[in-house]
Amino acid sequence: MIGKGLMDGLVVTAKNFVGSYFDGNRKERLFTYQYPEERMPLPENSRTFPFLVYDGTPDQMRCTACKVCETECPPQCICIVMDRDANGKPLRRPTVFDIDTSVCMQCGICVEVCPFNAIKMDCDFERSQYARFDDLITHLPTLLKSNEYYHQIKSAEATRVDATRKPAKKPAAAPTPVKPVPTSTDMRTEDERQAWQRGYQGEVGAGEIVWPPVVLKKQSARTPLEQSVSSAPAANDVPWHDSGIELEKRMEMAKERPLADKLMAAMAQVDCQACGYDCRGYANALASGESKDYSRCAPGEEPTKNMLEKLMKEAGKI
Amino acid sequence: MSTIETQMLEVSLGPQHPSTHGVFRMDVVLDGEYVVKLKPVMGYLHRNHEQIGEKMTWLGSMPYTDRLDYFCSMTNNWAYALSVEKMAGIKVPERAEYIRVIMAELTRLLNHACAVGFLLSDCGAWFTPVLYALRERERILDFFETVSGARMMCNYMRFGGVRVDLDEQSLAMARAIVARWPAFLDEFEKLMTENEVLLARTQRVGILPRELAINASVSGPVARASGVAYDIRKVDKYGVYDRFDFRVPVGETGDTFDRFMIRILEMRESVKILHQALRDIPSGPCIAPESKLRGFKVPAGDGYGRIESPKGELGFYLVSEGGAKPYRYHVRPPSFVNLTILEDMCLGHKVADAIIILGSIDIVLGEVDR
Amino acid sequence: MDAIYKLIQHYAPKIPDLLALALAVLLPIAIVMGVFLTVFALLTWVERKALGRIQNRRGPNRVGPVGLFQPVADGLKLLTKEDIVPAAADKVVHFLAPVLTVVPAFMVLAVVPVAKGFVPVDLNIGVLFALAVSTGSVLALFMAGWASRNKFSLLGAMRSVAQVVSYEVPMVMAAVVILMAAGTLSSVGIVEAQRGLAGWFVFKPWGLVAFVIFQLCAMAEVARTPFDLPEAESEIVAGYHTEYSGFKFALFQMGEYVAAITMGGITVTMFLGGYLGPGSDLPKIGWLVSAGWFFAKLGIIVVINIWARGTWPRVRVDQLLGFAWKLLLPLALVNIVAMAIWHFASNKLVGWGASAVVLAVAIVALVKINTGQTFEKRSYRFIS
Amino acid sequence: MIPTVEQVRAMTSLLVEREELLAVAKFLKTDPQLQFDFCSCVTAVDYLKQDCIEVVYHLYSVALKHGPIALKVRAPRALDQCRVPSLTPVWRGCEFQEREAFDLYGVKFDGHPDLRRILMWDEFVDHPMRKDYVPPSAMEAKK
Repeated sequence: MIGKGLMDGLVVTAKNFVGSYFDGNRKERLFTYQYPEERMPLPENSRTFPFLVYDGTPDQMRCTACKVCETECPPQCICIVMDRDANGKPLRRPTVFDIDTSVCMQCGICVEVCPFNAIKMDCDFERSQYARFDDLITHLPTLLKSNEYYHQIKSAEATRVDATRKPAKKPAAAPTPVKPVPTSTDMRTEDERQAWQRGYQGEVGAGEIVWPPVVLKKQSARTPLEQSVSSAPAANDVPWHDSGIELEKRMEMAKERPLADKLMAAMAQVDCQACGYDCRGYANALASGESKDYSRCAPGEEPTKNMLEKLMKEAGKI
Repeated sequence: MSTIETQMLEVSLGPQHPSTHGVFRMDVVLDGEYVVKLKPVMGYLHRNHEQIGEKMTWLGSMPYTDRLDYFCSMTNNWAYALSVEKMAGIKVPERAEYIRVIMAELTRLLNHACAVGFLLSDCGAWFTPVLYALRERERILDFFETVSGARMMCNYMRFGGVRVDLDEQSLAMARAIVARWPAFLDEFEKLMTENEVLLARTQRVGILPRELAINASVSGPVARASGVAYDIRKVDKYGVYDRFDFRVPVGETGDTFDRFMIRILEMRESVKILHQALRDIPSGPCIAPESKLRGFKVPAGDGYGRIESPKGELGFYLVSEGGAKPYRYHVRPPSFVNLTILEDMCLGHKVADAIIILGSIDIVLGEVDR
Repeated sequence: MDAIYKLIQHYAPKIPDLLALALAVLLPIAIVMGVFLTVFALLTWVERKALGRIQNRRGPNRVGPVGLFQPVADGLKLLTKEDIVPAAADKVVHFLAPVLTVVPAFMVLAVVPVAKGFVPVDLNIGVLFALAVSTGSVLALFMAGWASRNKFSLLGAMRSVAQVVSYEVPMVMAAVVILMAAGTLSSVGIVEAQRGLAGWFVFKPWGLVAFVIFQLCAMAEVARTPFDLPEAESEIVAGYHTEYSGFKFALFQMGEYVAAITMGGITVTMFLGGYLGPGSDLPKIGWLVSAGWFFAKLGIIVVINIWARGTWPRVRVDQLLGFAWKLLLPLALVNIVAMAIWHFASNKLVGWGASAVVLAVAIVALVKINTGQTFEKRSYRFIS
Repeated sequence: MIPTVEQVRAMTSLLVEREELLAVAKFLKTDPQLQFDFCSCVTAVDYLKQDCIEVVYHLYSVALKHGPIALKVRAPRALDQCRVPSLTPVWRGCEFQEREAFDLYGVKFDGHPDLRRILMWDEFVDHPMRKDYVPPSAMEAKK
């Protein structure tokens, strides 16, 4: 019968029309949320942008600036610079931790790889800003959120994390007064800044796209070499345990030592525990053959890895 | 009798056009309303996905695969994970396989619902079918968000399993979705499948013969509508698909209407698979113990893994040098290959038909252009 | 008009004659324009709201109570928008086209009897005037499509010309039946001819067929779904008004909607008994009740339009034209014959039966001839 | 013509000479025991160290439901010598994928009916997937 299909369709739409006003499961039909007034309940797993967790005061952040997230971040939107004291000794915490919100794709890989449960995904999606470049980079002060906040947004997960965590570490031995945290924007030299902005304009204009998308230079933030060399000698018999010293110098220092010490000298000396040990422990593990994976020193990056590979090969461990 | 001098009209449909499903362009030459030539032009969304993949670690490409076919991030994840697992020889725990099947079939449901919805919208049905489809899709997206944390860019699978386990609550949620789905399909079918206008518009329009479909590497529902009885779930039996009792619908004519109906029938079969998977899901770990996030390496060599994504055969060709990054990372996107025969299907039809034929292929430009 | 003139003379005899005459002319126009512009604004709101509910959305609900001021907001927004004229466009024609779409739409209102004793101009050729003038808009559409220098516009304009011209024919043929029955071309006369119990023409077999044909043609004429090919957004972007923005675009929309309303008004007048209804003849408030009846009936037509728009896909251009020429036109012709049978039948019952049978046979035969091989039943193989 | 056969993880690869590619392809397609009628995936790999570009065809059989086998052919990297016979006449499905390989790797497929760029725009000069490709911005940095 011609026309039956047309009529059937009309019946369906009429049902939906009436149902949207009177039906018992009206709420299921009108599934939209009237956004600013009504908010969708976000499930606990919901993720938007990363934030950093601290216990107690913002000074006691969990992040140790181990740079694991920085290396693993697929779009390279994280920039970390480790904090140092006046002598250039690393303090196992970041002084710069920038996340470029415009580049971040909210994949959550940083959370998965973080060995300290320091970085977590937020649920806050209202991040619109006025300035296109500067406002979209979130800096350390804004990134830091308390553990209570973490409990508030993801209670089950936070409880789980708290259970697995060791008791909160002590705040840095000398509670230095919180100094104004410099941001990477301050540190960028004018050239770098221009190059960085060119990258963006390149997207708009003709064929000038930089790879990787964001070039936030961190070298400029490092303490000049001379200072660190002249700094106070490090504790007991591992004089190279100071990440301010360059790798070659460190290797020089450990030249006469046994393999474990040599290996340790090749590490980044920040005791970040990203590898699962501190620097000493990882070196011992490698030397004893407990671990064969020499690529786990994240802060040391490529030079450390190459050096470790060389040392291991020389020692016939791999 | 004098003849009127006429001119061909060259129209470029797109890249900004309401129904090219993204930034796709069809350079059409029209004789009146008839299409006499049609050249698909793509690349407006090209971002050199493959080169990005070669610069990423093996894991780093996973969130990028979400962005290929942004409707079906779960199946994209699976295809990539499957290829890497094949090369690295990782065994996936059973529970993870079941979870993957659940996710993939839910993805199929939402993709097909939206595909037929948009196809009808291309026919001019003023968004009603699309919005009904979106209404149901919303529930699946809610489920995805509960499980993976994101609605569309799930980034859910890992080499050797899945990232987050399904708890009882989310399983109940999935069961509720699946229980509702047949009612939605009934409503949808009543709304459209017998509609005379739709029949007149789609039947015998854009016929793709079986031989051409095979020769042109067409896959997925488009190929099956043309009578190619080929479903990778059945042929490769990847995952745990050999444990489920389901059928694969195959069409005869290969016209737009068949492509429309095959998708609806496939949804019904997916519901069957989901019922079984949600019933039989075993307990156990959801990720292989040997799988690791950092420092993941794949033995040197090359490998090709493919799955039946909702749009067709989604394959990943990977070449490894044994390092932390793939040496070559190639995606075989189904909608890109399915576009090969667009011109063959459209010639001799009208512009309006060209639009719905394109709609019936069901392309996503994130995948076509990469 | 005369009544107003007399009223003015009665209550304000000091007003000069010429002014009184001018007032008598302008006042009904102002009323009609005012009322129908409000109806137009309301209609856009109703349409968006109803479509929204059909599609499980909420529709406009932000501006004013339940989004009632949405049309105002839209209007303001369109007014303040930049008016973009393509560089290659024919400027004069491009400017004239939107104006010309609105004019005929409003002109038709002149002969629509809105309430008892209220018709702006009671022409004795009212229906003819309405049908003739409403076709004028096609010229504007073609001007718009041609002047824009855009291929989508051109395609849309071509489609709309083909469509309007084709559907004009069965539409007039369907109207002929009503004219035969009423024996007059005056719109008021047609309404008055439908007095009595079940006197509306739609309740007669030939009237029902004519009503369906007329309604379909009216939908095609004003390009409503499923005949909205001239502006099929999924195919040719926006058809003839692709290159229009701002106020000109608003004028197109207005012309379209007002045309839809007036077409509905004519349908109501010709088939649904116009302003007639219980209480429309009451002495004092009769005009109010009758206006209420008119708008209620108009509402039904509008709702049918919206409902169809929310449900059906659109047809293809060849199917559209085929439908008009191969199905509607022959049916309309047969309908005239049926009307003649009815007219000359010895008694009412015989007339009813005979004309109904003739029409039923014609419909079945025409549908059979036209559908032929289409609408196959498909079966699918399953492999497991 | 004996192609190099290599078995890596259950996937058979055939490395053939360029001159023999077409004949091998036709044989694979028509041989009743093989019937590789479905050319699933076509791509190229740039082996910078070996100085060659390898074009890989993955073949399946829809009729017999087996596969895949990879058909590989190598061409020198130099742009003017980087030519491979097109398999589009054999499998229509290669059309767009060969165009893509041409676009991104600069492999010229002899006998391809319509060898134009497909993803990059027509005026683009380089082949961006080659391993030695330098993106414009990096070029600027070098200066």
